[in-house]
Amino acid sequence: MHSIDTELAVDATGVARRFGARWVLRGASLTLRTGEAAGLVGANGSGKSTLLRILCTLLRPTAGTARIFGADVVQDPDLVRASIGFFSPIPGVYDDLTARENLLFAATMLGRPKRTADETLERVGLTHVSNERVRGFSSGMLRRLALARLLVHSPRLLLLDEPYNNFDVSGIALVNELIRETLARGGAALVVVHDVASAVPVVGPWFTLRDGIVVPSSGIPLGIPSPTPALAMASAGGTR
Amino acid sequence: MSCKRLFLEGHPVVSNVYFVVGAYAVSWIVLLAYLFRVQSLLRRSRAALAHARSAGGAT
Amino acid sequence: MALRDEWHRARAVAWKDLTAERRSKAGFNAVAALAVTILVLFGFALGPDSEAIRAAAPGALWLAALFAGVLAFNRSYQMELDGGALEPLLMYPGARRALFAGKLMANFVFVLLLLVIVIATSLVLFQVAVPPTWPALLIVVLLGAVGLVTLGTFYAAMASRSRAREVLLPLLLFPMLVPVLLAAIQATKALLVGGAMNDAGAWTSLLVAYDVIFLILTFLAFDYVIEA
Amino acid sequence: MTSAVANSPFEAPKSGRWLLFGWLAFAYLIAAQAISIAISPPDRDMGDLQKILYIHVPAAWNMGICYFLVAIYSMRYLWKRDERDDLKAAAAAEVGTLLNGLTLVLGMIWGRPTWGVWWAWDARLTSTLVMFLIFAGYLALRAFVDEPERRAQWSAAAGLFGAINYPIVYMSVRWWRTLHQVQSTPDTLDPSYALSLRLNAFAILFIAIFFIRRRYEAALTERVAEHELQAAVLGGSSRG
Repeated sequence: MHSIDTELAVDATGVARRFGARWVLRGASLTLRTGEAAGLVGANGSGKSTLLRILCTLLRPTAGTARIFGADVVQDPDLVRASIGFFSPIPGVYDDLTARENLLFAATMLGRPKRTADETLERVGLTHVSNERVRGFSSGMLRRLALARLLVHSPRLLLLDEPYNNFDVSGIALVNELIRETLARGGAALVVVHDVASAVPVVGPWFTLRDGIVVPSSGIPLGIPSPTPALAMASAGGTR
Repeated sequence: MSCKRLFLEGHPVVSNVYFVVGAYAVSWIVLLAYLFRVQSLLRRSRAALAHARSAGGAT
Repeated sequence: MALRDEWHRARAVAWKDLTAERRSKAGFNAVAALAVTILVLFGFALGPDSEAIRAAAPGALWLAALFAGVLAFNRSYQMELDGGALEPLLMYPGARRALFAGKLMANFVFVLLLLVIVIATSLVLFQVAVPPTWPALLIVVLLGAVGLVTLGTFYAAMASRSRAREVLLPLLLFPMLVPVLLAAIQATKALLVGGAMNDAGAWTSLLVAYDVIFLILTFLAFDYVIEA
Repeated sequence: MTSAVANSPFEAPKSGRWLLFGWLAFAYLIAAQAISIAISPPDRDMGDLQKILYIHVPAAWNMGICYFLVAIYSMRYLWKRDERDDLKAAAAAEVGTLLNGLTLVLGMIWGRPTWGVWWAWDARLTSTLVMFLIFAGYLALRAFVDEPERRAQWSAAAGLFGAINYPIVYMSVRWWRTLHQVQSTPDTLDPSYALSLRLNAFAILFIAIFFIRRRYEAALTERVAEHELQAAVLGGSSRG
């Protein structure tokens, strides 16, 4: 049963999580193959962020198991952390460091060369403010910096929590580019969204989190017509 | 009896039966108070368990 | 190889903490001012008698460093929690002990600077002369700082993420630090205001033993404390 | 009934013969105290005061045993991650702190007529006080952390460190004292005194064992109740 299957990027079974007396997840199960970018929707407080946090080892499940590329999130958190990138709505950068310093710190912690930090700053369009302290940045700029950290990491599995928030059109395009690149590398992505329209070009299949349980959605939620997610299918065979 | 060595030189032997009675009273109060505390904790958690089992049977 | 990676990570964390601390105006200066204030208050508490003040100087300076240092230990994690930076920090691959080592180094530098200021101030305020054996004093200060910082950084990882963090850290930390404080104060006293040299030697070996024991233990236990 | 048990990773504890054990322990304590008061003649210098030591010294010894248990169970928890070890450590710590407080209070009551002061900065007294503060901090930590797993991990570390610190605290305080004055210690014992001390030491030991067991029973029952409530919410699925 527990043989390691690297085809499965995410393999979660019966994941439950309680905060105090409140049950946020009640046995959510979800599988995600490499080359897939799944979208996850649900009402406020339905447990989407909690599920992502469990998958990226920041929270322990109260019950149930979850594996990332075959590695258990509770038993082998080190293996899991090496292969995932988590994009949270909170940028999590240091106010008193400059943009470049923040990114250099991330690069060092991830074991990437310093030059990737500068290249990535260029890519997310923050070069002109790279030596300014982050304290005065707008929320969109902070999000770009957090996205840059993810680009430096270039993980196999992306766990994106509301990735389109506070982004302008070019920011949204950056997020979608990141997802496409990851899929093309044989990775996968799990995207929690409210802004379904922005995700439609790259995301599919879709799931809904309701009453603490994951249910597959037929087509794109919210009544938007469903184009075939061509990229997901094209890169599905590209697994190493 | 060696404990006399701890005794300060020249300190008069006071009537100390009150201290002895006080010490025993304090010990018994502490032990019994803890006993009651633990017993009431146990009662409360058993009630919680009974409640959980009835909830489990209901669903 | 892995150890070198960990060293790079630890160094990056320490550098990041110290840079942020240096740039935030409220940081070190405020804490140092607090330490000096505590020293002045000790002066009032111990009365104008210069003999009594001189005798109490070693205790006063270590306690001032401790009270001010506790603020630094909590700040060290508060900085991560404020901007939501703890999550990305915990998600970097590799062993968590590198994070602990980094925070430990940053706090060590912080407390050491604090001690320099506190000692300089007490030399003036408490009318203590610099002893001819000042290299020995330096060793005592270094060892004492290691002791404070090791358990301080460790317990702050728990206390800063609990309810009632302001009171919990001193409550957990101060009784645990009794041996370090006693040893550091007594050794400093022996060196500053006289006393047999071998006294300072015995206390220094106690400091070394304490530092080694708790450095090893905290590095082993940090994983359990930072996760979940 | 059996299905209810399966919903928790461990069974609800049964009191079994422990209630009888408790009655016997208290009966034995009364008997031990009566015997020791009857057989020991009033001390030449202290009069009846030494009778305080029949509780004070056994409480101090058993406090040490409790703290030793905290260290053992904390270590076992970190090693095996069995929640029950955490609850055992917590029970031992609470009873240890109780005996620690009793030791301090009785020491003061004894010290006042003997030394003429309620408190002296004697090595034994001081290190006992420091241990009381360390474990008061341990209990405060448990009270201020709600999440069971986090609480277990943190208090295991704190309990282990506290217990390990005991010899270091004692040694440092003793050095601190001996630099000023030579400590006086009793070296010979009157036979009736030694017998009484031993009788009462076992009495307090049995009481302590009973208390730890009862406290552990209460905590474990509470956890089982929480687990079963969790299983009920998850629709009878077991944690396995």
